[in-house]
Amino acid sequence: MVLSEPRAMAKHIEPGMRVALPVDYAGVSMAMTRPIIEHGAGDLDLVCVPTGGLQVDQLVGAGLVRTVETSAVSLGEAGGAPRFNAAVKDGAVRLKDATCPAIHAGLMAAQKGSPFMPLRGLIGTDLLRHRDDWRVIDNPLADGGDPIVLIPAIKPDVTIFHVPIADRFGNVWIGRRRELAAMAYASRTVLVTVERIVEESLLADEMSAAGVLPALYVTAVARAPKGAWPYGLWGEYPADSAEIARYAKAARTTDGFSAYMAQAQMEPA
Amino acid sequence: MVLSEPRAMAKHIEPGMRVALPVDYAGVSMAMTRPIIEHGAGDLDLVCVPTGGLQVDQLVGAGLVRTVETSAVSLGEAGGAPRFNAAVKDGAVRLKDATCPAIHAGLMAAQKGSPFMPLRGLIGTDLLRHRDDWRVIDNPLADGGDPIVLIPAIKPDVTIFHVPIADRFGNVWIGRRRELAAMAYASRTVLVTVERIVEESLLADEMSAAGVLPALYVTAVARAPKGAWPYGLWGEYPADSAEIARYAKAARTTDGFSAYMAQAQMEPA
Amino acid sequence: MAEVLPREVLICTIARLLDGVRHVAVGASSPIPAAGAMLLRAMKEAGGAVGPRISILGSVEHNFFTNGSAELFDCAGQGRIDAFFLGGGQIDGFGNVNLVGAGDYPRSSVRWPGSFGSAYLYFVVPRVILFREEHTPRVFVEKVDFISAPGVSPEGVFRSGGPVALLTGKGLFRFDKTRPGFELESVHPGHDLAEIKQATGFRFEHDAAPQQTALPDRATLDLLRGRVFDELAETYPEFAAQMRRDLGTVDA
Amino acid sequence: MAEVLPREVLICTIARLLDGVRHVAVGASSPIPAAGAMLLRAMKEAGGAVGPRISILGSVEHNFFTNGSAELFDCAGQGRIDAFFLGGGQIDGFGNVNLVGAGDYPRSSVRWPGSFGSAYLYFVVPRVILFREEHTPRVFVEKVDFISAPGVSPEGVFRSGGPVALLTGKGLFRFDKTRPGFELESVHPGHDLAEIKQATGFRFEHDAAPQQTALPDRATLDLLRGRVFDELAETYPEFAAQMRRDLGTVDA
Repeated sequence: MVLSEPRAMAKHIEPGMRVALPVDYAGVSMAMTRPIIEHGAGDLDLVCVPTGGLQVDQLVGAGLVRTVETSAVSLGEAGGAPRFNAAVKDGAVRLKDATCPAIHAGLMAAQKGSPFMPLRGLIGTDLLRHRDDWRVIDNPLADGGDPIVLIPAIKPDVTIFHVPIADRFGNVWIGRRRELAAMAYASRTVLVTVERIVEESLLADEMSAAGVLPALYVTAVARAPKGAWPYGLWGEYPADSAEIARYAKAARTTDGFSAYMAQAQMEPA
Repeated sequence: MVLSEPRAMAKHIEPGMRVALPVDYAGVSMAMTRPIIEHGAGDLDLVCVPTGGLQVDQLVGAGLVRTVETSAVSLGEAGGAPRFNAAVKDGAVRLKDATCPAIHAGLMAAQKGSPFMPLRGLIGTDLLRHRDDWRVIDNPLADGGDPIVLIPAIKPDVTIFHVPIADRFGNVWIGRRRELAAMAYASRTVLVTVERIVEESLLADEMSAAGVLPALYVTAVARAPKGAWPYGLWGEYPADSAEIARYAKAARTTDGFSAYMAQAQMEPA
Repeated sequence: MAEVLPREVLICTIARLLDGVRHVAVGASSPIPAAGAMLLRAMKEAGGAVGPRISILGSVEHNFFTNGSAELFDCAGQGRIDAFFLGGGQIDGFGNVNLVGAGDYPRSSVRWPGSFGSAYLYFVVPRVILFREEHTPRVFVEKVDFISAPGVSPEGVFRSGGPVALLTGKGLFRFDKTRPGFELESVHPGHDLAEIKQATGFRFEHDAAPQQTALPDRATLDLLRGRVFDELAETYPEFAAQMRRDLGTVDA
Repeated sequence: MAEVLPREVLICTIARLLDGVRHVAVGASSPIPAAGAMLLRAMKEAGGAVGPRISILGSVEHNFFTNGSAELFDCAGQGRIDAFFLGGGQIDGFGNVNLVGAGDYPRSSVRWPGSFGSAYLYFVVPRVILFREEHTPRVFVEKVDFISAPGVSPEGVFRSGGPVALLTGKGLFRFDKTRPGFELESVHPGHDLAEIKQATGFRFEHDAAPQQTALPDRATLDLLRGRVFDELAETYPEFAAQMRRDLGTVDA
């Protein structure tokens, strides 16, 4: 684990990489969004775990995204994701529409070192019809018939998220947001921003250890206070829905998006 | 969730049930062993997650066990499991020899509502040769060949374990022993003994919540101080290796086993 | 009989549809389904029985899960979730749901967020209630443009769940998976069959003179306007406040 | 040259076999492999390099895992564990390991605990070191009675790991998976080829006059007897104390 800062961490991202990002409420590292855009590596294949929002919309708006694998993209109460929706209409991004448990299944396959995981449901959906990487087989443990879908392993090159605490050994506290661990297990590189860094090991007592993603899986950590803003961070601060709405309105046009993104990154103190 | 006591909880166990028990160091509810034996429901199919020890040996010694699915049974430093080994030699229990990740895979399949999970390894072992419930298929996502084993879902009727804390709402704190959650997810009935029961909800703060198995999965909780003894309990007390050795010696014979089991259950104060 | 707000009719209807469930999951931005579940819980508890467990997704306070966002789906796969709600940009007469977009996929002319967990939950949750207040032909279409989740599955496809009812701002339909199709069960106060036919893009069965949707009795209404709106205010403060403002108008 | 205990030779040999690994997992009751890993870490760090990460299974203090007992296997499946140790009630000349029992399965005349994770880890950990101090014909057999984990796999079977060496109380063998079979690489001080042949139930390749196992230099020995035994004492207090007692005898 390397103690780093967001701009330096963004350099881990290379053109064409597969990048996993968490759902709005799990701990989105908004603090990494502008450094990633400044760094400029494009043709990214995003994996939303299992849905995307502001960060995905901004990366799409910045022209860095080739494909989006997701169960949904939206700004929640603030409505549809404007740059994403425009890119869909223009055909500027390729869609890999999924359903939440299929994203989880693909990551679980990678976590387990397995080539695939089976998943119930899906049969008869247009999601399945458009996914040539998913495969339907007859359940080999049934007496015949019983079709079931196999989801191939999702192995991101990079996972990026934001959580409250890291210790100086590189252990990060993810609490009950265990999809963050699943993403990390499946990924080669894991970049984490945190509210604060503590001296004592988070593994030193069982109460804090229970919510830890061990340093073994963490490539670099950077301090970024209010790093999820304008999203909230569980146990720390609520979402700033006025700011998300402000973005939603601004980003209806490319010019409005550019003007918004040109502003200072952080919330005024 | 029902607040109960060990004897009452043992009544959930019916003849022929499949019962999942945790590994030595994860939180074995030794406090339930004698109540289960007194209750007397037999023909049990034990699933050791992923290995067994003292409790398995005692249930086998009491004649309650029909099959043992496990990756290993031993008393650790105190040597082989005497009643289990005798039952193996006599053919008194049927073995379903496994390997640790296969047990985890079977529980994961049940957790996911899937009929099976794939698992690498195993091909060419005599474990696989003796397991007619495991199936080898050619990986449907490969271009041909690439055999892989499918492990069917393991759905225990009952899971039994011991942890430090429950709250009065039935949430139990499993810390980082997440195999206990996996067992509970997969099981219909979950019986938990604990060192102590607290008033405030363990879900009320994110630090303790991270290590919680929610009440949703818990059938009944009973207070049983030092309930893992002579095993240790993480963060609470170490194993009593002298007592385990005393059992190992006593249980070499059926008479010695009976005499040992006839003694008072708990450690003298 | 006290005057009853249209949304109160919806909430009470949902409570009826949920009767008997042990565990219901509700989306974070679904105050009406949440209110229905909370009302059922309040009614059960008022009668000395055990109410259903309610999981509100995405809520920090009502989040009983500790295993990340996969736990809901695992929980459903284990058969531990008895009821769930689905909306949809389009819903057709076969119970198919479209959460992805209108027009030709993938370059949809209108893109909605996406399928979320519907392509799984619709298969494994026994009692899925389709709920959409807007009752117009653009929502209730003859055939959806994209199937996020199908209403029925062929024989031999594993399916322990599916739609049981469709509740809209105008009426309540039951789903018959053998036909498959919808049957109008009742019409909400202030609406009629002709209006519903005009607003619905798919054919449905109906009586010549459909009954009116049952209205809550006084005791139910008191529970709703008291305890339930209090509980609701914790998670959906704006919705609860709006309901109380609307009630103020009624009372005035 | 200082006098070197037989177990110090084993520990130093293990440190050599582990050179280059980033992460090694060691069983909770395996003090000699753990000492070898700790010695390598100490040597690397003394040279200003980064030592390997060491996971000691079942230890509370050295447990870097937080996802239960499945995490080790997940971690190995992800390719994050470079080296692991396996013993065995029987090991044969093809690298097959038996941890289940002697005699006809399932009613084994001698039952050992069981296969643990071997049937998976042997396939996916690149550098598996077979380690068994007891070097007798009952352990090193021509053919194991039960294959817990096979030494080699047919072409086309997924296998990213397997045995690289067999270390016993008498000598060190390299495993050649192309033949497949063992080749005696070196003989520990105080032992010879004839004795090893007699004690080994399988055939193996060897030079006419095999070399002696390399002994540690002074600096290595100082690290081992200082820092490493201190570290070892935290997890394996009895073993560390015994080693120091034995060294006391040597010094005297």
